[in-house]
Amino acid sequence: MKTYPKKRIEIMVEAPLMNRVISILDENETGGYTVLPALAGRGKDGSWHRDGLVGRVGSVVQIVVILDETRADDLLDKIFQLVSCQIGIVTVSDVQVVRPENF
Amino acid sequence: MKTYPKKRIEIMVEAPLMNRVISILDENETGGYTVLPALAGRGKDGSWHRDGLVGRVGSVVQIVVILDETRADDLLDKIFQLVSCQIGIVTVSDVQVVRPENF
Amino acid sequence: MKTYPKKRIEIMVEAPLMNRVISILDENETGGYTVLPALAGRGKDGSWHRDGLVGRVGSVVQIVVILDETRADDLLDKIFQLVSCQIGIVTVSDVQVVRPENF
Amino acid sequence: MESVLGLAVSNLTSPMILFFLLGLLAALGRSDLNVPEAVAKGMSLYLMMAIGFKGGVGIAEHGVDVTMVLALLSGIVLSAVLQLIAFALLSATTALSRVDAAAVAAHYGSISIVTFLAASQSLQAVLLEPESYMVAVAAVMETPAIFVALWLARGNGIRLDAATLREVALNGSIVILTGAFFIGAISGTEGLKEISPFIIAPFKGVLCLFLLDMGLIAGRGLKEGRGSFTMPVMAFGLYMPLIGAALGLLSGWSIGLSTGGIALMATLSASASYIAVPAAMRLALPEAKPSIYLPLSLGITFPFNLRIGIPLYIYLAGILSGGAL
Amino acid sequence: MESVLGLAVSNLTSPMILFFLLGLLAALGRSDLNVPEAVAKGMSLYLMMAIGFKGGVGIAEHGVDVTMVLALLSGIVLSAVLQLIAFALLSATTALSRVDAAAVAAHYGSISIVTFLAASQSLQAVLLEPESYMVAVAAVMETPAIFVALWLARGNGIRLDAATLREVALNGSIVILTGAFFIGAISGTEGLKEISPFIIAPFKGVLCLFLLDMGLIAGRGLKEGRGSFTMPVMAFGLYMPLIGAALGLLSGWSIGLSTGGIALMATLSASASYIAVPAAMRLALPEAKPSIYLPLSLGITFPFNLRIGIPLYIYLAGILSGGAL
Amino acid sequence: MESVLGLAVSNLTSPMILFFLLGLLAALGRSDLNVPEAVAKGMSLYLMMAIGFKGGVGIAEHGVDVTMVLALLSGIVLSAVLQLIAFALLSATTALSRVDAAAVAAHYGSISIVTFLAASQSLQAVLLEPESYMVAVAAVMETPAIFVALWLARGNGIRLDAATLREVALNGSIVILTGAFFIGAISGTEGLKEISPFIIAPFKGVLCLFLLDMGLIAGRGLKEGRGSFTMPVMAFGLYMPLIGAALGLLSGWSIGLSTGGIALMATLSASASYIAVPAAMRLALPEAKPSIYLPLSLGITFPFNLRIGIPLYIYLAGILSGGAL
Ligand SMILES: Nc1ncnc2c1ncn2[C@@H]1O[C@H](COP(=O)(O)O)[C@@H](O)[C@H]1O
Ligand SMILES: Nc1ncnc2c1ncn2[C@@H]1O[C@H](COP(=O)(O)O)[C@@H](O)[C@H]1O
Ligand SMILES: Nc1ncnc2c1ncn2[C@@H]1O[C@H](COP(=O)(O)O)[C@@H](O)[C@H]1O
Ligand code: NA
Ligand code: NA
Ligand code: NA
Repeated sequence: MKTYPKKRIEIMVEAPLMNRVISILDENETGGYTVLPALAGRGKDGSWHRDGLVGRVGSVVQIVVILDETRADDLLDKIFQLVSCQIGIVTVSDVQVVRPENF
Repeated sequence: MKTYPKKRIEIMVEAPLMNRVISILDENETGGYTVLPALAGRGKDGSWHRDGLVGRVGSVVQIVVILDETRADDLLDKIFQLVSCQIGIVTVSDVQVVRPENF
Repeated sequence: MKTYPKKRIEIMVEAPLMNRVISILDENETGGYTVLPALAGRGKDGSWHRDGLVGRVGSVVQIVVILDETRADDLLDKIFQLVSCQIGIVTVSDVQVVRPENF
Repeated sequence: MESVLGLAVSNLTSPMILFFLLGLLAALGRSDLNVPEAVAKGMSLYLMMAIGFKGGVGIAEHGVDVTMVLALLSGIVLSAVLQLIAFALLSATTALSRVDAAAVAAHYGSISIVTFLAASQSLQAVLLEPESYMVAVAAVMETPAIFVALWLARGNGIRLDAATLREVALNGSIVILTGAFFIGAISGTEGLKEISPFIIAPFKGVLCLFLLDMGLIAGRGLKEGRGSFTMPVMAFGLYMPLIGAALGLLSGWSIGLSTGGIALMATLSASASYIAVPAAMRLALPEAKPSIYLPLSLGITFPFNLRIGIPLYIYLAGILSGGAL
Repeated sequence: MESVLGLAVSNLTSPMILFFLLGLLAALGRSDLNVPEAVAKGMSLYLMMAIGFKGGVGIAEHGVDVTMVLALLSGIVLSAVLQLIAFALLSATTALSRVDAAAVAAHYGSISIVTFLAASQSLQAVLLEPESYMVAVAAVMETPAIFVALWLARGNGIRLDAATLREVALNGSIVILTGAFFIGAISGTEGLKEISPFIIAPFKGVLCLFLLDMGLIAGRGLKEGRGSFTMPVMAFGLYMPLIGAALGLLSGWSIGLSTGGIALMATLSASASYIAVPAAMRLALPEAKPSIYLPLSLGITFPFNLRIGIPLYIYLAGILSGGAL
Repeated sequence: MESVLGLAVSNLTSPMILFFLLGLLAALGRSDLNVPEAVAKGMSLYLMMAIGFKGGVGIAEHGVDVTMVLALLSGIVLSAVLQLIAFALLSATTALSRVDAAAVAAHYGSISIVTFLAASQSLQAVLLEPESYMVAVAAVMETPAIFVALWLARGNGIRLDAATLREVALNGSIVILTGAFFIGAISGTEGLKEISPFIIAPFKGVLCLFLLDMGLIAGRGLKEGRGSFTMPVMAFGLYMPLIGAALGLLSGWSIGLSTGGIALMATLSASASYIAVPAAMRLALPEAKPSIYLPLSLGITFPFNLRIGIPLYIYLAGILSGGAL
C-alpha cells in the first residue's frame, strides 16, 4: 500500500500547559493533534502518579502531532520557546501515513 | 542486545469505531494490539475534549499494533477500507522488538 | 532546528508489574519516563478491557523512556530479564529530541 | 397565561435549571470547570437505573392496562412520524445533504432522557403524578429512529449489517433503562424500600450535578457549532420541538393519559437525543457531520426545552385535560 | 426444605441479585453497557470502608470476647486448610500444571468480600444479626492464601522477595478494610451517627450498581474463559464452595457463633477471591494463567454462591444452631 | 486549657481526622491504596457545590448585612497582608530564590477549602453556628494571592498576559463555589429542601473519603519532598499558620463576627492552598519548584491545621469573643 513520509512530533508537558501548546498548534494551522493522558512519570522534578491527584499539577499529557516535514521545523521553534523554561520534553520521529491530505 | 525489525501501526479512530477495527485485527490473526485512550484532540471536524463527554461521540482512541512487515501491508489495506470514509488517521513506523515471536 | 538522536523504549506490561519496571528505571538512573494507561488490548492470554475492571489484573500500561543510545542496551537487558517470563512486549525506535540534556 | 409564567418563573429558580445555566455560562466564559468523564458516565448510569427502577415499581403497584399499551404504541408511531416530518422540513428549508438531514432527523425522532427527567421533576413540583409506565414509553422511543435514519439515507451505499443492528439495539443506555424497569417490576415496593435511600433521596441532587455537566457540554458545543449553523438549521432546532410537543399533546390526550402523562408525552416528542443517537450515527452514517447534529440537539433544543418548553407543555397539558392548572 | 426454597426465591427477587443477572445477561448478549473503571473502584472503596467501619463500631459496642479470638483463629486455619484441599483436588482431578493449581487454590483459600456483603444483606432480610467482628474474620482470611500459594508452587524457581511480601500485605483493599475497622472501633456509635447517611443508608443501592458491574465482568470472563475450561476444572468451581461451606459451618458452630455468624463463616469459606489474589498472582506467580483462575472464580463460583450458596448456607446454619429458621 | 485539650482529643477520634491519618500512614507505609483521580475530582466538585450552596441559602435566609461586607473586605486584605509577611519571612530566613519564595507565599495568602470544611464540622460538633457568608469570604480569599505572586516575582521576565489572568480568575473551583453560592442564594430554603438528601446528609461521609485521599497525597508528598526541605522551610510551614490565625482571629473579632465566624476567619488565614494556587503557579511561575510548595502546604501545614490548629483556633475564638467555650 502506498504511504507518504511525515513527521510525528510528541510533546510531553504538564497538564496546566496543555492549553498553551494547543493554542500554538491552532495558530499554526496544524492539521490536527491528539492528546493522550499519562498515568505516572518521572522527570527532573521527581515522580508523580495520577491517582489521588486533586488538582492538575504534576500530571502530564502527551500531545501527538502528525505533520509534513516542511511545517515541522517552524512548529518546533514555537513550541520550544514555550516549553524551554517549563517542564516538558519534545521528540520528533519519522512515520508513514496512508492518506497524504490534511497534514 | 539483539533486536528484530518490526512495524508499528497506529490507528486513531473515534471510539464508536474501535470495535470494528478490533474485529479486523482479530480476523487477520494479528498477534496482539493495545488501545490507548485519548484525552482531547482536533481534526477536520473540530476539536473535542474527553471530560464531560456523556456519550462516546468525539472521543478518540489510539490503537497500536506491532507486527511483522510481511503482514503489515495486508492489514493496512483492510483497515484503510474501514477508516477511509470515517474519521481517523493511520500511521506506520519502524521499531525494533526484543522477542521476535508473536508478531 | 537542531535536534539530537535518542532512543525511545516502549514497554507494555500489565499494571501489577509497573512498579517493578519503574524500580529498574530508577536504579538505572534513567533521566525520566512516562507511563500511559491503556484502555483495552489483546495478547497471547486473550483480550481485556479497562471498563469494569475491579482489580488491576489484565490492564496494561505503556511505559515510555527516551534515553541515549549508549544507555539503551544496558537498560533493555535488565528489563528483558523481568519481562521475559511475564506478560509484556518491548519495542525500541529512533527519535530526535530538541534538548539534549537529561537523557 | 399567568400560570404558565408562574411555572416558568418557578422553573427558573429551581436548582436544576440554575446549575444547567451555571454550566452554560462557565463554558461560554471559557472556564476550565469540568466533570470527569467517568463521573459523568457514573451519574448517567445512576439516573437511568433510578428512573427505570421507579417506573417498574409503578407497574408492579398499578398493574398493566390498555392505556399503557396505547401509550407504548403511540410512542413508536410518534417517533417515526416526527422523524419523517423533521426530514421533510430539513430537506425543504435547509441546504443540508440527504445524509445530514437523515442524521439530524433521527435525533428528533428519538428522545432525551434528561429532558424527560427534568419534566418529571417539574410535574412533581406542581403535584401532578404521571403514569409510571411513561418511562417505558421513553425506552421504546429511543432507538427506532436510528433504523429509520438508515432507511432515509439509503441509496448512499449504506447497508445495515447485523453487527450494527445488534450494537444499536443493545446499547448500554437501553439495557440499563429497561433492565432496571423489569427489576423494579419484579422486586416491587419491597425492593424499592431497600434501595430508596440510594435511588430516590439523592436523585434531584445528582440531577443538579449532571445538569451542570450538560450545561458545560451544551455551552462548548454551541461555541464549536457556531460555524456550522445556518439560520434555517437553528430555526429548526427551535420550532421542531414545538411541532413534536403539539403531536405529543394530541396523542397523549386522545389515548386518555392523565395531565402529567400528556405533559411527558409532549416532552418526549419535543426532545432530541444527544447520547444514543449520535453514537449510533457515527457507526451507521459516518458521512453525516457530528458538528451539526450534536450542537443543534444539545446546544439549542435541549436548553429550549429545559427553560421554555417544559413549563409550556405542562400548562398546555393542563388545559387539554381540563385540569385545574 | 421449603424454607430454603423460600429463601432462595426471595433471594431471586432481591434487586441485588437481579442487577447481577442483568449484568450477566448484558455481557453474554454483547451489549456495550459498562461501568467506568474509576466508578467501579470508587464503589469498591466505598463498600469496604462502610463494611469495615460498621464492623469496628460493632466491636466498640459489644467489646471483644473469647469467641472473637476463636473466630479469627478459625478463619486463618480454614483459609490454609481449604487451600491445601483445593490444591490436592486440582492436582488429582485436573490436568493443570503445579503452578496453575497453586494459583487457583489460592483463590479458594482467600475470600470474596462482595459475596460476604450479599450474605450479610440476606441475613438482615431474615432478621439474623451476625457478630460484628465477622468482617475482621474476612480481613484475616484475605491474604494468607497468597503466601501459601508461593510455598505450594516452590521448586519452580519462585522466590519470595521482600518487595512482593510488602506489596501483598499492604494491598489497598486490606488497608482500607482494616483501617476503617479500627476507625469504627475508635470513633464508635458517635462516629457512626455522623456518617451513617453516607455509609449506611445508600449502602444497598450502591451494592446493586456494583453487582451490575460484577455481572458484566463475570459474563465477559465466562465468554473469554470458555476455551480454557475443562469439565473437571468447571466442576471444581461448583463443588469446592460446598466443601468450603461445610468446613465453615462446622467450625463456626463448634466455636459457638450465632446462626448469622455461622452462615457468614460458611460463606467466607465457600467464596473465592477475584480482586486481591489475582493481582498478587500476576506479581508472584506470573507463569500461572489468569485465563483460568479469573473466570473460574468470578464466572462460576461467585454466581453460584450468590444465587444458590448463600440461601443454602443460611438454611444449614439455622439447622446447625437449632434456630427457628 | 483543658477544654482545648478536650476539643483536640474529640477531634482525634472524629472519623474525618482518623481517615486522614489512615491515608497518611498508608502512604508512608507504601501501600498501593489509592482513590481514582476521577473519583477524587468528583468528590471535590461535590464538596464545593454543597458548601457553596449551603452558604448561599444562608444568605437567602439571613440577608446581607454590614458585617458581611466587612468580612469580605477583611478577607481580601488579610490574604494580601499574609502573603507579604510570608514572602518577607521566607526571604529573610530561607535560601529560597525570589521566584520560589513568591510561589510559596502565594499558597499561604490563599486558602484551603478542605481545612475550612473540617473547621466547619468541628464547630458544628461544639454547637457553634458561624455566619453562613463565611464561604463567600473563602471564595474571595482564594485567587488574589496568585496575582500578588506574579507582582512579587516581577523583574524575572514575568509578564501577566490576559490568557493567564482569565484562566486564573475563572478556574473551575472558583466557578463552582461562587456559582453554587449564588444558586443557593436564589433558590433558598425551597431549593435546599429539594436537594438536601444529596448535599447535606452524606456530606460528612464524603468528606471522610476525601480526607483519606488527602492523607494519601500528603503522605506521598512528604516522602517526595523530604529531599527539598531545609529546616527553615519546614519551620515556616508550622509557624506561618499560627501567624495567619493570629491575624485572622484579630480581624474576625474586630469586625464583630460570632465565635464560629472568628474561628473560621482564623482557619482561612492559617490555611494554605494546594489545589488552585499550585496549578496557577505552573502556568504563571513555571520556574518555581513544585517540589517545595506542594509538600509544604499539603504535607506539613494541612495536617498541622487539621490536627492541632483547628481546635486551637476554636478555643482562642471562644476566649476572644468571651464565649462559654
Ligand atoms: N526521558 C524521559 N522519557 C520519557 N518521559 C520523560 C522523560 N523525562 C521526562 N519525562 C516526562 O516529562 C515530565 C516532565 O519532565 P521534566 O521536565 O524532566 O521534569 C515527567 O514527569 C515525565 O512524565
Ligand atoms: N495531524 C494529526 N495529528 C495527530 N492526531 C490527529 C491529526 N489529525 C487528526 N488527528 C486525530 O484524529 C481525530 C479525527 O481526525 P479527523 O479525521 O481529521 O477529524 C482527531 O480528533 C484527532 O484526535
Ligand atoms: N503485537 C502487539 N501489538 C501491540 N500490543 C501488544 C501486542 N502484543 C501484545 N500487546 C499488548 O501486551 C499485552 C500482553 O501481551 P501478551 O504478553 O502477548 O499476553 C496485551 O494485552 C496487549 O495490550
Ligand atoms: Na423527539
Ligand atoms: Na474461601
Ligand atoms: Na491563608
